[in-house]
Amino acid sequence: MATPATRLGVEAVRANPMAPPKARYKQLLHFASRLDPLPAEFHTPEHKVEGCVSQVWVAAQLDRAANTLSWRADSDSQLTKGLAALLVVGLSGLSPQETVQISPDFITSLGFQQALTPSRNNGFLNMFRLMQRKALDLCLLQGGKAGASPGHGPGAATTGAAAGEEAAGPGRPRGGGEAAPQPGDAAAEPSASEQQHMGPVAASMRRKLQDAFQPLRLELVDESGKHAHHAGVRSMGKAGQKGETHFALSIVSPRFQGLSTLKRHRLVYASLAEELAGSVHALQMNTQTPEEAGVV
Amino acid sequence: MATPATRLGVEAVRANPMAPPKARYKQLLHFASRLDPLPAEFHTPEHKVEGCVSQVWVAAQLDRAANTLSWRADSDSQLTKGLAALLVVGLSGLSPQETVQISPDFITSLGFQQALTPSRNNGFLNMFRLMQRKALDLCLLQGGKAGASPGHGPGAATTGAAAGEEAAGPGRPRGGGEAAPQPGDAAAEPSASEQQHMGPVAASMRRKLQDAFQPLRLELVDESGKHAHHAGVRSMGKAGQKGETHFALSIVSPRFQGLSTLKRHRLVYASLAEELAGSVHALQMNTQTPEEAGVV
Amino acid sequence: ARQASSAPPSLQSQQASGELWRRDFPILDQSVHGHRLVYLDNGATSQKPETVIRALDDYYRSYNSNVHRGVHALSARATAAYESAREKVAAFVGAASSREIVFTRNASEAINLVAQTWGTATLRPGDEILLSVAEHHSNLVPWQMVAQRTGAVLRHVPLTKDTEELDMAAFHDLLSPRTRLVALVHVSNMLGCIAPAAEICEAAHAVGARVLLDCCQSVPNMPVDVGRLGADWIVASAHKMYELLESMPPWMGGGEMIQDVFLDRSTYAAPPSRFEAGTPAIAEAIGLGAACDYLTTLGMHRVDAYERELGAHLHEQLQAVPGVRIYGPGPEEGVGRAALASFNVDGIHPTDISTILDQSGVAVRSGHMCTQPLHRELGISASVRAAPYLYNTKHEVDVFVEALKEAISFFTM
Amino acid sequence: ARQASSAPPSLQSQQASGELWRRDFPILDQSVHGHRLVYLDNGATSQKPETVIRALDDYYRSYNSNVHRGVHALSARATAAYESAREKVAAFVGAASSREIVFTRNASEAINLVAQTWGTATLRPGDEILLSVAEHHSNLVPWQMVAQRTGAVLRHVPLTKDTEELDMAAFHDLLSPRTRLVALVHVSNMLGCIAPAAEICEAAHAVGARVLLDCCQSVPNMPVDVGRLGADWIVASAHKMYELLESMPPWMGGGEMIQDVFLDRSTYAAPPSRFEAGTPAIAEAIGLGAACDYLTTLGMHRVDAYERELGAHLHEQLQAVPGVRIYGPGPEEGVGRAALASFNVDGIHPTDISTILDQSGVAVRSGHMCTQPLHRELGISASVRAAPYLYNTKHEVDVFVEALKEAISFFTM
Repeated sequence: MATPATRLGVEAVRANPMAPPKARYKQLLHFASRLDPLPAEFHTPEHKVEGCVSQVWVAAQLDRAANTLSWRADSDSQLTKGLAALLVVGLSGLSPQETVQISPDFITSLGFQQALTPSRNNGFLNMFRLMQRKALDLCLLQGGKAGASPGHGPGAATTGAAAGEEAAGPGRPRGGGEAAPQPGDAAAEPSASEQQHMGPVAASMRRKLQDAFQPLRLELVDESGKHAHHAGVRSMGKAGQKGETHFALSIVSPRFQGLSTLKRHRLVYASLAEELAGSVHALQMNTQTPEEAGVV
Repeated sequence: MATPATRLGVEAVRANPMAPPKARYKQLLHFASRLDPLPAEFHTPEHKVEGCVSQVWVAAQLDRAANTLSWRADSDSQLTKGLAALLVVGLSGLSPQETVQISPDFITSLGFQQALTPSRNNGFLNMFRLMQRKALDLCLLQGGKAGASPGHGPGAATTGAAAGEEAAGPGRPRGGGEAAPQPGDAAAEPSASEQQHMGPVAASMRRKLQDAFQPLRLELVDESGKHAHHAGVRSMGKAGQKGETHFALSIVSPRFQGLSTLKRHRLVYASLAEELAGSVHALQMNTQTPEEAGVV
Repeated sequence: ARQASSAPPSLQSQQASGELWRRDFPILDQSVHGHRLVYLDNGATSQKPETVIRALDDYYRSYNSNVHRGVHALSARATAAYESAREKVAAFVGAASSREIVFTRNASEAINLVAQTWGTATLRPGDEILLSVAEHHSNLVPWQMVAQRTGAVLRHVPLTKDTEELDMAAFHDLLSPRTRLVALVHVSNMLGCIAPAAEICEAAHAVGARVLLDCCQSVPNMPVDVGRLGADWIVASAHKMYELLESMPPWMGGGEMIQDVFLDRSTYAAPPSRFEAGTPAIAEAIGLGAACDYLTTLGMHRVDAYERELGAHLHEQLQAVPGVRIYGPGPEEGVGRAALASFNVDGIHPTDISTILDQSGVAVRSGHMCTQPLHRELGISASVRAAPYLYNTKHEVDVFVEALKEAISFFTM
Repeated sequence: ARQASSAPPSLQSQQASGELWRRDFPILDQSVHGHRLVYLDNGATSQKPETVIRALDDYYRSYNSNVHRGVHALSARATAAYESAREKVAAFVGAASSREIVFTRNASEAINLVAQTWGTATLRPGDEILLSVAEHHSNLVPWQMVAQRTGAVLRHVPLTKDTEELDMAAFHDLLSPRTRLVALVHVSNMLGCIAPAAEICEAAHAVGARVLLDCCQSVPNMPVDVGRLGADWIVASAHKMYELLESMPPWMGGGEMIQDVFLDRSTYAAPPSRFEAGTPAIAEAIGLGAACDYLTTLGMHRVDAYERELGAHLHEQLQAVPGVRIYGPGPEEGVGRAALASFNVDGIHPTDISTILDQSGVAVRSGHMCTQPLHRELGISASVRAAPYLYNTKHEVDVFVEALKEAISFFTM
């Protein structure tokens, strides 16, 4: 697989790190001008990159036959649009699986960061993160029987992909100005059961779930104590003396919207793949959307 | 009348401003050693000076025949006791009326301030303020028929004054360790009627009432509008175009404890003497102790 | 330009003022991206003169110590300097007493303090809080929180369609006996418009409402006299009125704000200590005192006159650039405007403008300037703001305008 | 004295450390009342090394600007320095991420933040908060306020009668499933005793309680690792753990803490921004970062070892003075003690002692050190505290003890 850095080689070479910043900005304008337009229907919260100094939208289309993603993006800032163009060029043509495995470090290899202020760099990173999250969604859905296609996005036919599936997070509210619930809208109060001290495995799981689902409520209870009679488990290498083996998870996230329970569980399993391959051998799950949990 | 500065002349001369601070401290120890003892019964909240780095108590006794006050004081700090001794020597022998008229500026004339830290200086000033407040109480009670004497203080007989009346605020709880309610214990919420904009006279009245009574609640409503038909009043010099002539006052203060309504009103009138001599020609009053108002 | 009220220097000497004054600001003497720095982001943070920097340095080198509580020499010196700063600030804003001055961390905290003490204790369901669409987030969010908690209702004064100032006719319409608080920005950090403070305070007090004025953009730029404004609280990094403070319950617990602490209860000290929990920002207070000294020496009337001159020049030059749209009233409209100018250029994102201006050494602000609702009101998502201060010159304004023209051609060429 | 765990220098070289280190602190090179300053009031405020003073000065002279929001060069530099300070602080206390660090105005504000957000949202009537009689007012008053509001109940761990440390037997007795929070001082600012943090956290978590540790006197003096302590929040000028921060509602409104603001409602940013309303203390954060650098270069294990050596010397010399009573455990008792020593002298008021010590150039603290309940517990109204820091020397301790003897004869002669 060609790394994004290689793919972006052409651009990166042109983006000579010795060039004065103003010349780099001129390049960004050039990239922006070559970017395929993203129709206005895609200027919706589900495609919007948070935490940018300007407005940025990104959308993916999956070519099922080739298992490759093609990206489009837009911004009301020309310079930001140039940055988005770099990512679009660099990431289009990769499979969802390849996309999620790229380390954000590659952004530094583009050599643009020195010319950017902290806020623009941050926006650049946020664009990349949203693209990865969209790829992850597709990735996980592919993992199982994808079931009924959740329907084509408004622009699905326009890019000519064989079997286009608009990949901006299955089942999220489409179009319109309706704002998706933002993380931080409601803050979950830790429940009594969750107040227990966490072991390192639980802490790691919590962090990953937090990052992947930006949940409005997240309760993760280590129930290994209840299963302490599994003597074999206790001595099992990684689980170690902490014996973090059994967990109960209750999570509320807008990312579950429109997904079946099976798909939701698959998303959770995927995000905790490392722990489930390691010490954790039982995870009881309760997954809800904010509406189902009555928190919006 | 001999000014306190003159009275303290002997001490002030000895407190040579050119002497190094340590020599001044030695003088304070000397003053402290000459101070008449204040019996432990007087070590109560009513005699205690607030805002000192150490504990200080002051008590007054009134010689009715001569109309002079004699003071006693004590402190658990020797240096503070020396400062208290300066005030005791300086203020004993003055009438209550003379005492209340002394400006705090005289403290600077004692030449001790350079040797003192801000906190000690502040404590010094607070001692003086408490002494003036005690003198004011006596002063105001003298002004009217003092009625039944509120009883002799525990140490009244010991100093040999002709008709000793312990002057630490009439009717305040005596002895014991019972703490008097502190200003700031409860904070009064400004009422709707009091929320109106205040004129300069009202502001000045408020400030004086605040200082004199440290009230837990203070509502001062300018009702001059209701009396606007008093055309004569409106044009009366001092009242000016603001026409601040009629006020309604509701005040809750621990300083009213044990006082008849008449005495309370006299205290208020005394503190607002200037305004009542000027533009204000009607003051309706409601005076309560915290217990009566149900706020403790 | 409006003349200063007391012995205004001639325009010539005013023009010289900026050149003279800027020498007191060491930070200005630097290059950015190969160009001499033109700092026009004073609405966000202004620079510190040499005397203020030295006051801070001197504090840490000579008498750094905790205040109020110590009895040793260093502590005495720090306490005296800290409290003398309070006196200086009181004199600077014309407060009746230094006890009216509370040092908070920033203006946001000051407004939160009023909202969470006076607001929570006073407001009842149905009571109205009158704000405007031009408020800084710091003067919106605290009231949203307190409204949610108490059931009070928020009302917002709109802008006039033509001059984009506070619509005073609408203000008077919205004001009613239900209004318990009017909280408005004195000088808008985006529009530059100046609110008629006296008219607002008089009308509000007539219906029994309290007035809080957000003076962050006025206190450093023009003479502000708390007594003449007539507001109940003013907020400008840290200033509020005293009378009301007495009746406000404490907010944060700890440190200097207590009188007596028992294991289960405490009694509280009188203001301003009641509202200054913990070790305060001593060096910063002392620096603020030095800043007041500096401005007082220059004379706020001279500063105001010079800034108006500079602001008029900025407005005039900026308006002449094709495609530029400046928000807020013109310098000759209504009460006039502060020296700052927020604007947009047709078809170019404000952040792109500020990025390219930075390449020419010109520092301006772009974004929503913490006034998202105002930007929504104006139908835009962001803008550019050039905010000169006393140390900027007409020449720098010209440099900025030239750089702006270059930036525009950079994007449109 | 306990040895540092990693490559401890010999006692000789440790002794030299103070002499060497003190050269980095310009303020120490001065005379007070004709005597060379001996600054022993470090429990209140410690002095700043040259590098920290220069970092502040450099900030104001070179890149003073508002953080996060600007796109120009100065703002970028200020933002980078501000956030890098957060990184440095995170590394210094062993936090898992810089997002766990919230900069507050002071430790009082930090505890108030936890009390008024987590406390108000979580505590129910009958829930118990476990404090100790040795807490600083800042760790008492906020909980009193929140208990009053929520109906939670305060409990207090007493001291052992003999060694005057936290009575751990009583701690375990008081802990119950009703306990929702344990908030204790890590190193007492008056007794110098060190709380067994790991034991406390383990026991508290076992009953489902959260733990807040007041580390104001430990973080600057000994290696503190948040992960190893196991507390949910630590407070030390400004440090807390991140996970919980996510679930805490916002506190003060305004500035950087928002995500989107509408006229009637707002959404809030993620921590730490959520809790940093308004323009932060940028220079101070940068200075704190420089301080972390400085201490890291010295090595906290060396600092700790040197301070223990110094503290033992202080305790020994002080104990030998007739009529002196030192509070708290001895250096060899229990977990040991911090370098500070609070004491009283028979028949002389602590403030009188400190006043006369000041005349000899020795700066100590006297009063109740914001621990009135603890003083009541010990049956005293005030005490004197000598708190040496890394730049003090054994010689200075001797100067102090000599000056104390002179002060005693001043009053008793």
